[in-house]
Amino acid sequence: MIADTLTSPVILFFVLGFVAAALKSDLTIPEAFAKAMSIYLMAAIGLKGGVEVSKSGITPEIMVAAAAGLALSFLLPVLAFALLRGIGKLSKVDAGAVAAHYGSVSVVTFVTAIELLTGEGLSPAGYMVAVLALMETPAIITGLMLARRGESAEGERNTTPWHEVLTNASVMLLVGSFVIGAIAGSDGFASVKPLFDTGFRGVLCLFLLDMGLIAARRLMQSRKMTLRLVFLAILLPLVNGTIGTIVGTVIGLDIASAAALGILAASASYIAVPAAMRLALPQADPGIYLSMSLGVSFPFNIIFGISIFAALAQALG
Amino acid sequence: MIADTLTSPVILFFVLGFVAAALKSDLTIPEAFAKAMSIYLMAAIGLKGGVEVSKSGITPEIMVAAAAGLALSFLLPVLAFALLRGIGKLSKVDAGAVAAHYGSVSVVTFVTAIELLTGEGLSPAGYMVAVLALMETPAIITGLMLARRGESAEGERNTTPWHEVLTNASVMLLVGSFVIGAIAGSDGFASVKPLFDTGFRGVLCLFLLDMGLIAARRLMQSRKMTLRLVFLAILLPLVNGTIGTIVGTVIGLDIASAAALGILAASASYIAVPAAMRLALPQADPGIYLSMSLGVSFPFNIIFGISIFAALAQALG
Amino acid sequence: MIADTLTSPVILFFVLGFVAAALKSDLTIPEAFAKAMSIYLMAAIGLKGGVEVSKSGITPEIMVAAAAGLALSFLLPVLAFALLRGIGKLSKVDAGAVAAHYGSVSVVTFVTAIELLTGEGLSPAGYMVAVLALMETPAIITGLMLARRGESAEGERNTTPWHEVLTNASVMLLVGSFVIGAIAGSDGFASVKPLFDTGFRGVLCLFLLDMGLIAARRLMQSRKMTLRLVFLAILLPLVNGTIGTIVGTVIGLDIASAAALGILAASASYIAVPAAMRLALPQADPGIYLSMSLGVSFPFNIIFGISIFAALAQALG
Amino acid sequence: MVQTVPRKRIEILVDTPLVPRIVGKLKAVDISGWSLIHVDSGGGRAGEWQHDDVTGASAKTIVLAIASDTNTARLIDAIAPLLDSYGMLLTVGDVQVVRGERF
Amino acid sequence: MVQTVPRKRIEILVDTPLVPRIVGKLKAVDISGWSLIHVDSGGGRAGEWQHDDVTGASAKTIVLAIASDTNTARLIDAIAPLLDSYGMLLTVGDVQVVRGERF
Amino acid sequence: MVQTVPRKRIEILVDTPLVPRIVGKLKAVDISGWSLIHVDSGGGRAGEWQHDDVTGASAKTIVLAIASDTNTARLIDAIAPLLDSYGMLLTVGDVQVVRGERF
Ligand SMILES: Nc1ncnc2c1ncn2[C@@H]1O[C@H](COP(=O)(O)O)[C@@H](O)[C@H]1O
Ligand SMILES: Nc1ncnc2c1ncn2[C@@H]1O[C@H](COP(=O)(O)O)[C@@H](O)[C@H]1O
Ligand SMILES: Nc1ncnc2c1ncn2[C@@H]1O[C@H](COP(=O)(O)O)[C@@H](O)[C@H]1O
Ligand code: NA
Ligand code: NA
Ligand code: NA
Repeated sequence: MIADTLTSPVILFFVLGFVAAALKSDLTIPEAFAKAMSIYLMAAIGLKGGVEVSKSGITPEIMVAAAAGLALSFLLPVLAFALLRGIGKLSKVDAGAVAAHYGSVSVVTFVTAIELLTGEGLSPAGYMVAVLALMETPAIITGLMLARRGESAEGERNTTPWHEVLTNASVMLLVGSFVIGAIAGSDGFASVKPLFDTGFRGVLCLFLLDMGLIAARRLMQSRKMTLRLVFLAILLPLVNGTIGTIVGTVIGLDIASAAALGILAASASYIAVPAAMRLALPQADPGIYLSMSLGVSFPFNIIFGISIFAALAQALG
Repeated sequence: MIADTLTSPVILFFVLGFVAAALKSDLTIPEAFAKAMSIYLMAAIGLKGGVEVSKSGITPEIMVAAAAGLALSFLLPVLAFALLRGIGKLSKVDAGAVAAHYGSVSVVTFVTAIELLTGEGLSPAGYMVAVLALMETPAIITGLMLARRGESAEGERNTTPWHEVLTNASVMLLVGSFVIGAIAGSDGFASVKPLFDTGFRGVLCLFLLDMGLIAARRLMQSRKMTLRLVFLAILLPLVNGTIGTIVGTVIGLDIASAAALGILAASASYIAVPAAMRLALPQADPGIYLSMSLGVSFPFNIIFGISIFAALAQALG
Repeated sequence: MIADTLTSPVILFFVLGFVAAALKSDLTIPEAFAKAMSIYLMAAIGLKGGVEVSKSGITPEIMVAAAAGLALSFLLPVLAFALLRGIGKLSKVDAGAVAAHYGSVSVVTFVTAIELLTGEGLSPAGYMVAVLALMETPAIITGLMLARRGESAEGERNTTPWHEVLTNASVMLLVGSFVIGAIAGSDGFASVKPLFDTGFRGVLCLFLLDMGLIAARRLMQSRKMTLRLVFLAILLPLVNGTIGTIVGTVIGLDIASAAALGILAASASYIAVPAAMRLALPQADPGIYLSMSLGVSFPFNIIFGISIFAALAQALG
Repeated sequence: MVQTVPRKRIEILVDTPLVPRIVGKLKAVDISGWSLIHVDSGGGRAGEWQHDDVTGASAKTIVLAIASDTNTARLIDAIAPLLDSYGMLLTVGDVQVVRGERF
Repeated sequence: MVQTVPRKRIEILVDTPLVPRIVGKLKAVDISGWSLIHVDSGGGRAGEWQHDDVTGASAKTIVLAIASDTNTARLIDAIAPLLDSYGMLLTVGDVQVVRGERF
Repeated sequence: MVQTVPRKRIEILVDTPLVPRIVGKLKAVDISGWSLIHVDSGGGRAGEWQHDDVTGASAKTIVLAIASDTNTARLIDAIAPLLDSYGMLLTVGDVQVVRGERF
């Protein structure tokens, strides 16, 4: 699959962005356009997932996958925290913040995986979109608990921003369009399919062009990355993704969905979690968690991770 | 029809936006993206209307519909003004400003109505786009006259911003693309149809998502809405829409076009008229007219009004 | 062809924009939307060109066309410089800056030409996209040399911004998506074709609407345009375009590609070159070069130039 | 050291639709230039607003102008009557301008 | 000439996600209004940032508020403890405000 | 009350393509940080411009920097020779900075 991946326009546009930024080109994607594309992508996968679930109904399999996703998001940060403290030499606060990112998920990594897997004839189940939405937030709670363990409540105590976390934009949009897809069903979806289905892969190309630019700029502008942290930003996706793929296989998901769960586990948040950390742990250094998740793990997952966990799921399944 | 309406993705996305804003989610649509979508929607309906008229030519029916639209836009503010003074207890200036909004029209309400009506097999005539454009401005003149009646010209007299009103963006764009559609005809339109026709409904979904967010935020942030004003913001669409539908039926429009005229009459401007009022009546309170038209009447028309006037047109027709 | 051109939606939208700005309408296209469209257009033509070349392979014909494009871009500024000094009465610095614009190319003029020519059954070869990319920068070097000839290096010497010029956004994007198209080939392109092919012409309409607005505003707000300069801004495209078309015919290009080379030669840059001039020749007056290329030559080429060089290529071919 | 001259830095926060009127006033009192600064959102006694709420009518912009004392005084006199109905906010600060003779 | 009053012009450069917290502090000390100015990018000891890098978490915004001396002093006291962990930059300048009684 | 220190608030309005050059000058004189403020449009003797006119070459940006008196003087000396050809506008005002020792 890796050969197919590397000649897919989706991935090639990501590489183009990365190279352009590395050459210090002035190519940039306007912020509003990038946000528009990400809103489009989330609405589209939400709708498609909902439409599929409207056909199957809510099955026990869905409940099990949801529970597995929640459990992974809650627990993966614990292992990550240990590695970040031990190998990464990070402070408790920074390690907790980073761990939260790796327990949570990246929507774009998931969307890219769906496209690439589907291109290989491996379509993950529609309900995986719901699992994606469920996995966004639990890791934040675990990460904050780890960061604050043993901390005495002195000064202005920063409380967990429950409200911001639970109503964050991507959760609202994913869950909302999932529900809309489920209500509208195939018939209702038909009328909006030309926009949300036909154009999807092309938009993903342009969005990954931007992500390539951003990932490379983040890497180059960062002053906080040590070799240890780069190593961890590759190790953590490998470890988490392997755990996720195994869990997916064990609970009986089909091969494609098990691979998707692996990729969700491997992926690291770079929108919802950083925003929450800025509010709840302002003393944690954004230079560390953003550089790791956006600058290293995101490119790694897009280019290698997806193929790796697809292969693993096939080997196990 | 109301049941179909409420399970249409178009309306469900509006509801999603409304709910997200009510929950104080940080979901927002970038301004540039929203403007891009509204430019797209106006160009698309203008083109489609023009192409249809290129087939039929300019018929007496079109002239009658245009005259009816002009008359409604000129006269509806008079009734609205009386109600706003009497029931709403508004000052003359505020009542005039609000009346202008209700005499004018909302492009998005019209576009949504076209989509929903067409989904029910009720396609309004293509020339209704021209009627829409004609109805945008006359109400501004009436509203300003009502607001200024008996006012002595003291201090810096704010003159009617004729130029701004006549060349406002949506009039230019609607009329311009209508003319382009009429010149290009079906053949010329064919080459741009994939963009302007196929994607239309999907874009409308995302645009209404934004409108839901905006309407709810407007309602929540407003400090000017009294119960009386909320009541009027529902009464005025009902009254104006009923008048519009009756007029449409009486002058002999087909059922779908009569319903569309009703919806135009019921809808209230929230772009062109507020901008004109800010210039011509700066002392009128934007908190009132924007909250009424955008916060209450817009959602009411989208969710209920369209179905109501469709039913009325069918009952009368 | 000129009659077809003038009733094509693509051109009519340009005219609409021009008229709206001339009437001082407040119609504007958000900057982010315009940039998004230009990124889309460049990615789309790059991809399509690359896919075509992936079929033909790199032929001697391509090498010859590339060499001709490079030579034109290097040499056309010399003639332009003479005319700008002689007829235009410009200072050496201003004449050099303007000459660089006319030696370089305008991507949008090229894209519009491709659409209009293809509509007439005259499809230029796919590799012309590569020629376009090659022609962007050499003119900058010639222009700077002309502007600085005999200049003593006093004060803060402004060096040629090599890096900015070679990695400028449009070169990166055109070359990058050309390469992606060549790697992905027809099969890889199929999956992204709905976005990059089907919607192309419609997007071009909206983009030219914006270009019409911008060209007219530039003309109206400029305080630097003399009649001589307006005259030159029409003469230079005619001269350069004629040279380009003849060269294309002489080196054996098919009629459509010879016309395309003529249009490339006729077109003037208004993005890459102005940015480079601002850096390398800050004392040159942007009011002159932008008003000439964007305010006069661009509209002239879109409305007349394309048809003229198509007719010339047919007459010669 | 390079010579600087004292000038006024005028900031006018105003409804975006009214900006052309303010620019007209600036020109009328011979202030030679202005720049419009993008304001994303804000709040005050009349509630909150965001730039991105489709209806441009509630957006606000900052008109920034550097001017001499005399022109500043003339501008204030010209604009003051409009302050209430237009809901403007007008502040004037002191700055040093390099090569500022042209303002 | 029109009457002006002296006020403080407070500028707080802060991470965009933290803006609601700062606005909360402004309200808490009775400052009646604020405006958010759009910052495109910047750089400092922690490296550079751009507004357009998908993750809103690294964007910054300027909170602008005009306030009386008293309220300004109260705000500074309220915000100072946060300055380090929030990575803020707080400046206060003097301005004259026309019809400024309401601030 | 919290301690404040006096600093200079430098505002440089400059063509967007030239911003990297200005930032280079800031770094050269040891000014530790800067922020770029978004300017939508403007007008002056050379006519008017809008940010949204495809050719980035006519857009302008404000470079904002807080600096000590010494660094400010060095910056002015470094930038002054460019003012004319670059069409820049450079203003310097006084502000109080909270926890400003690092500037
Ligand atoms: N003290 C202030 N400082 C900065 N901006 C203000 C201030 N007061 C009001 N504003 C701005 O002016 C707008 C209108 O204020 P108001 O008329 O009080 O609602 C607000 O939404 C803010 O954008
Ligand atoms: N007095 C001023 N105050 C604020 N901005 C100015 C002033 N003069 C010029 N500008 C800005 O600088 C740009 C170029 O000015 P000019 O060189 O006079 O055309 C204008 O378009 C404005 O954006
Ligand atoms: N001296 C300064 N003047 C203006 N903005 C600054 C200054 N120092 C820092 N900033 C802004 O604050 C951000 C964070 O600064 P720092 O914590 O030094 O990395 C920078 O990216 C700039 O946007
Ligand atoms: Na994860
Ligand atoms: Na109406
Ligand atoms: Na050329």
